[in-house]
Amino acid sequence: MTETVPARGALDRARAVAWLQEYGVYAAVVALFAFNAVFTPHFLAADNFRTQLVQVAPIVIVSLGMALVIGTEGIDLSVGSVMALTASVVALYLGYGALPAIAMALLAGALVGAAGGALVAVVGVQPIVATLALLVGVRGLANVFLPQLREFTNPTLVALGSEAVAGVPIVVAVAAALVAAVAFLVRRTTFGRQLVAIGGNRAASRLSGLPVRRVLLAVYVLSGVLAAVAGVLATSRLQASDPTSLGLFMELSAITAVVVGGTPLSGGRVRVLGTVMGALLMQLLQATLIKHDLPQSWTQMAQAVIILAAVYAARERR
Amino acid sequence: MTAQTARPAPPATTAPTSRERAGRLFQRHGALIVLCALLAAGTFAFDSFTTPANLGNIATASSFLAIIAIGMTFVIVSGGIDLSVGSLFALGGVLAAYGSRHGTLAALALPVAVCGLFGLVQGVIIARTRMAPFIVTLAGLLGARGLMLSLTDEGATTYLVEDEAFAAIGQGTLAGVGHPFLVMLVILAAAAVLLQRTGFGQNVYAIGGNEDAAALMGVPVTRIKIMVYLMSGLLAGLAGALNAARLSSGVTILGIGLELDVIAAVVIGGTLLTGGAGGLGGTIAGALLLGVIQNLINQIPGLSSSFQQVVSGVFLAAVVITHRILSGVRHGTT
Amino acid sequence: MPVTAPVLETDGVLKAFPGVTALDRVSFALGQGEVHALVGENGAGKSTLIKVLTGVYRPDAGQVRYRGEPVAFGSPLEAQRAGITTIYQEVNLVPQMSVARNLFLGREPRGRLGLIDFTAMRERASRVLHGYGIRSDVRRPLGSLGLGAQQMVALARAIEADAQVVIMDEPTSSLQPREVDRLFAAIADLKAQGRSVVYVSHRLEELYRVCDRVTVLRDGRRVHTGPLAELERLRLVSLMLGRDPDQVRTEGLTRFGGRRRPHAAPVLRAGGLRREHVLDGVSLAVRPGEIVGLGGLLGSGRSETAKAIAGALPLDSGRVEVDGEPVPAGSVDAAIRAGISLLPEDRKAEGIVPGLSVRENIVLAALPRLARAGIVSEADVDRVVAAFMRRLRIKAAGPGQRAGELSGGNQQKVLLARWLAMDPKVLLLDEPTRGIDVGAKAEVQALIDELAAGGLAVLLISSDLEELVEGSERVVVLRDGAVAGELSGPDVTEEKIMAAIAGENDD
Amino acid sequence: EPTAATPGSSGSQARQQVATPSGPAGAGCTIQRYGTAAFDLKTAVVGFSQSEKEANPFRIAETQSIKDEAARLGIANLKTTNAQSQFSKQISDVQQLIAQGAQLLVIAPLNSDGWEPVLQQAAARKVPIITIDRKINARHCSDYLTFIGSDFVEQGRRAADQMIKALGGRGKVAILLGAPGNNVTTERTQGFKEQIAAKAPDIEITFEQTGEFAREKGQQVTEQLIQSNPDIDGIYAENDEMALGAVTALKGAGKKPGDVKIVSIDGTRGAVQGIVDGWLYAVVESNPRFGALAFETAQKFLDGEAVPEKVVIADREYDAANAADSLGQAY
Ligand SMILES: Nc1ncnc2c1ncn2[C@@H]1O[C@H](COP(=O)(O)OP(=O)(O)OP(=O)(O)O)[C@@H](O)[C@H]1O
Ligand SMILES: Nc1ncnc2c1ncn2[C@@H]1O[C@H](COP(=O)(O)OP(=O)(O)OP(=O)(O)O)[C@@H](O)[C@H]1O
Ligand SMILES: [Mg+2]
Ligand SMILES: [Mg+2]
Repeated sequence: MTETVPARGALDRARAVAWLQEYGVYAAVVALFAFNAVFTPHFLAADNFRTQLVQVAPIVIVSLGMALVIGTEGIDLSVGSVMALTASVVALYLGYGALPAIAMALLAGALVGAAGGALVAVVGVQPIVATLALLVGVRGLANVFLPQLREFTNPTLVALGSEAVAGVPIVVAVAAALVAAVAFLVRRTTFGRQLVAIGGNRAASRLSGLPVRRVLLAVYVLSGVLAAVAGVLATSRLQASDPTSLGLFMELSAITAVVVGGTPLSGGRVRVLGTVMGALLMQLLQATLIKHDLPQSWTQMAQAVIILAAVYAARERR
Repeated sequence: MTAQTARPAPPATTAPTSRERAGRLFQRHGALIVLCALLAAGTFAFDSFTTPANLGNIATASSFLAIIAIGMTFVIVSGGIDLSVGSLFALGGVLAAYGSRHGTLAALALPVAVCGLFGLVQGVIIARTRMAPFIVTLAGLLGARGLMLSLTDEGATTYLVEDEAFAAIGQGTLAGVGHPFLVMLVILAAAAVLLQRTGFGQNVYAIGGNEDAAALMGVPVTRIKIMVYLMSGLLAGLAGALNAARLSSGVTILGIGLELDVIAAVVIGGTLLTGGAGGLGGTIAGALLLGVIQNLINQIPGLSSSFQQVVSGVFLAAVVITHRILSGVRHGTT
Repeated sequence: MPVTAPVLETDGVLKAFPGVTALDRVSFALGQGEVHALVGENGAGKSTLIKVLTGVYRPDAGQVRYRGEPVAFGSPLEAQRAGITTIYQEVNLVPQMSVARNLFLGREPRGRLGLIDFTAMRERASRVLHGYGIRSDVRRPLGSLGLGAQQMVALARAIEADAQVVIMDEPTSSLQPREVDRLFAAIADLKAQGRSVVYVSHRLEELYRVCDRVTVLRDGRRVHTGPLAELERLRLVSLMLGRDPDQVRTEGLTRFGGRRRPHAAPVLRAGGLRREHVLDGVSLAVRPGEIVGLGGLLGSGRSETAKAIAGALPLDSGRVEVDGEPVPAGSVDAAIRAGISLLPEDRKAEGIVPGLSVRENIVLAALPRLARAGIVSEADVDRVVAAFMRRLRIKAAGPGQRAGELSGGNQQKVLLARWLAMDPKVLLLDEPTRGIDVGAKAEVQALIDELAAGGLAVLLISSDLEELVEGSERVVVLRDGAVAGELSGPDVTEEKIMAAIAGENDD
Repeated sequence: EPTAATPGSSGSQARQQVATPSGPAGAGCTIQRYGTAAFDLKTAVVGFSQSEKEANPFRIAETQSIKDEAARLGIANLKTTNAQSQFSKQISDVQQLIAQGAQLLVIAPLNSDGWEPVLQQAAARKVPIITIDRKINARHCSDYLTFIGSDFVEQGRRAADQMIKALGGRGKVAILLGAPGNNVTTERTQGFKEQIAAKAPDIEITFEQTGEFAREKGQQVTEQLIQSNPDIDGIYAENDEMALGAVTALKGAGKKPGDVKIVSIDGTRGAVQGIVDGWLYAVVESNPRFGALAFETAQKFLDGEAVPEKVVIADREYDAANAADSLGQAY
């Protein structure tokens, strides 16, 4: 292809745009961080960073699953309810010890994911509706299993939520590990590649012999399990199972994180680190507004603006 | 050559199989069918169900959801989605109550104007920047609720409707039917004509079906999209105002999660979230359906509040699955 | 013929995309009442030029003039209002909407109160479409028509909106000969009424049938403009390819080698493929090293047959065997494992994953083979991709370019690569050279030949009779989803195929 | 009525100008004035509309006490609904109860305003309405019979008194607000602030953020709080859940019991236990056991006695002195 001189201008603009699409979120995080460093008292403190990371960890984990689902041109509204369900399942099985309880919780998450996946992949219901039904039903189920908040003192579980290894809170460590795992899954594995292709062109993927149904099913199961992990961590941090309010509106936070992180809702693309950054950005924003004691209404309006700005920067040009 | 020129189109598409016809029927009238079935079941099971009072309540209560769902139908047919309606519903209510101090007109104009503007802005952003409607209106959801809270000092202030005439719009009845329901019917009629019998409606379907093609066919995509979101915001605000008139106060805790109910109503009504297909009749049936379900669940004695949720979840799933299975033939599973 | 004052012209138009200059200061003039051919290899810039003319893209530099006035259409709508309508390369209509609504979108007949009058709309629609040979119910969703039928609707739509300039980007790529005739009749009418036509096509004989003048683009540059009649065919080709005529002459136009008559047992056997209303007991067999053509009219079910064999279309009954082994029906995966590969007809919807890179697109099907324990070996991928991009001469900024940005022809090559990477036993090609320039077309044909020579069994669906005849040892002709006849050896001629299609030889 | 001064009813005062022309507020309400035809509770259809899911101690205890009392009195026909925290649903619920022929309505309102449609239908059938734990802003004795519950403003004041005691009248205090737009939040905040301003000007309220009445939110907000305001002396949580969340946060930050004085409202067992453990300083009770009082009042009304506009229930207070032995009574 010929590259003539007058084309330069266009190309440079294109590069700038590409850069913004790629690193806009990172820039925003840095900017907000800088702002706080200057204007927020006691911000530059190890404890503070720990707090922010610990609080963002569950959101990050849920967002990972959400990112995968969105990559397949789907969406999973059930994640918040899954967290609630795991909370009550943990409480129910804690009698057998922490590990069995956690195992059961993850299983529960997997099952809900499988249900959603089956609705989407096998029956062919649109993801948003399928998972909407789960959003409503599963939270109800969580409350049926455990009518009200229940505290626990199981040392293992409490430790999981409050201890740290080598200065890194376990919660954060787990999140980091999962980020790495998912990043690897998306970049290097057949599954990851197929997932993205299916999101990019379902029909073509089918005709190319990709196991569309299996991949979709697996993706929703993964999302369910990740939500369950988040649910367990949040529960262990709270030192109580609270199926009523745990994970309320989590689906929205997760979707926000994913999209702000530069993953298009139209599917065909998954940005893992971007998603993490997206979650971090929203967390920092929340923290900033709380630390400066601004009212709820401000928080929401500010979030609205940030979301728009971030997505605008990262949007697909044509 | 005439031999083939006269060749009729392959039967595949002209003579639909009985299964296809069933599918098409369910696609169009599924919600209505289920609705009738439930009404019958309700009448049969509970004697306190098919009383004029009870049905009247359901109708009136569902009107607000229905009005919003009408706007949402336009949005979804155009291939978009509007998550901001719940917040706009609440905002509209507050503004109406506030405006009612300055008379009926203000009470109606203020919410419609502000929420309309809100929808307009969202529409402009979506249409001009091609950002995903889901995310833009998600921001709208937050923004509108934030605005509503800041107007009511974090929800502490509840403005009361001062204007009798305005309150009457929401509370009065005509021949035993609540005004809101009548208003809804009027809006429905107008919207149906707009969607089915005007160029605007055709364009909405075209954009939802294939946006790029529509653009190349000369459809003013940007303008149509903006108008669609404008309508949605406008109707959400109007519904909020009506509701405020009915409650004669601008309640600040309304509309949380309402957008999901509205979407459910539209989808149950047979409109595909993928856009380009669907209609208003189903939407209304869907809205009423949700009302009836809630009412029936209440009729069942001794059903714990948590179980009620499970039931509604299962029910929603059941409806969409039947839908999908029966109408699957049409937008092929293959 | 003398050229009157240009109706529509571009002056030094420049359009660059990331990595490629699609139009490099192109000047182009369309005369009043002329039919102007626009030709060039895939990626030459034809579609881009058209999109600049009709306001889809804004030129980075240069000027567009309409009736002598500088114009900058902001959108196709504005262009249409000004009297320029376009038929774009890929069918661009709304599949979910009815045929009639598609035909009249934007200019629906109005009744009382300015509301749309659907009865009138249907009547006019079926009247108009009859003229273009579409007999099917105009209330049916457009998507239920075959590609060709859809293309005819698009044509009708553009021509009926009585415009000054009608631009056609490869309008015949999915048309049957009979429909092509209708199209040319329509073009003649336009010309008679003094309207102008820009005509893009890779089918040279068509150009010579309808066009007055020709403009040749190569790599985004204009290399020639002039009367077509005076330009001998080989010269035109050499202009497009940028090679000298003798070279082209020696190499010939279609690249199919001489006939082979392999006698090995058929590798592919399909028997009694049946699906309500679409396929009615199609049976065929292909030997290794054999190219079997599949002929038929629009909607005769050729694509369906191919899809059925590839497991992409659920069947009511019928069996498919490879090397005598039955292939589990209705499973693409099983078919692929059995060694069957299908190059789908609709490149845009069923082939390319536009968002992914050329690289990812090529290895999409082969991924499992290029992975160990589910982990992809990038090295192997790179190797395969590099190999095929070289072998098929895929024109792209690099393996990393988004496949959606490639020109039609290059996308087709990418898809071919995807399937060759699976080294299949049976290759089903549905319109493999549709929308591909002479150069690429010859390459693809040569490739098919080479593959067959290499012992691959090929089933070739093509609306280009010349291609069918030159390419295939045997031709199976379908009519209304059933086999209407089979021709082999000397019987494989355009006339006999037409006869079989027309059903003139069955009594 | 004290609550008339709340921001919540800045409108409702205006409303009284249009709505209540005359009639002393406190005057009792008799069945004659209400115009209800007497009936027998045991055989009557009684409707109970709960506002939130029975998923927290307060709601569970509340619904339970209503059901138990009804059972004890042999009220055969008690119909209950739950609005799942959706106000529109609660309106529909109550309307449905009326349609089902409820002769007495016991309502735990999700919100104090916006009851017009219900009130109209109830009034038309002269169905007496008893609202519990939250009041309805409406006309006594024509719209509703009586309100039984706590005075949230008063609760706020008493919490303030405890905080003043805890801090010796000076220090920095943070407020964990309830869910925004909720009367309870509004009134508990207002009472607390009023009292602090009046009694202890040296106490500075440096921080107020919503914890949405939920433990997790309470924890998260507190974690942010102790980061940015390490010098905080006291935390006023508008319900126990948030207080307990705050405790978890303080533990996590390595604080010792009593480092930060926490005062909260509700009196759930967990909170009282918190006092025993030394993490909470005091808890003002908000008693959910309305059953007995509600039906008692209803019976009085049916027997022709005058029923006052509001029956404010006596809420107790838990602190270090009584926590241990009253643990049993906490719900
Ligand atoms: N939207 C786009 N983004 C980036 N590159 C593009 C885009 N559209 C076209 N191109 C590139 O510009 C060049 C010209 O493309 P164009 O579609 O005009 O070729 P063409 O002559 O129409 O080819 P064909 O005959 O295959 O249709 C090609 O190299 C193509 O890859
Ligand atoms: N002219 C038409 N009228 C109505 N339906 C048609 C027409 N052409 C195609 N179809 C639909 O498409 C189906 C098969 O078309 P298809 O395109 O597969 O046939 P084909 O032989 O592959 O023709 P081509 O591949 O050239 O489009 C038919 O069963 C029919 O449903
Ligand atoms: Mg082209
Ligand atoms: Mg075909």
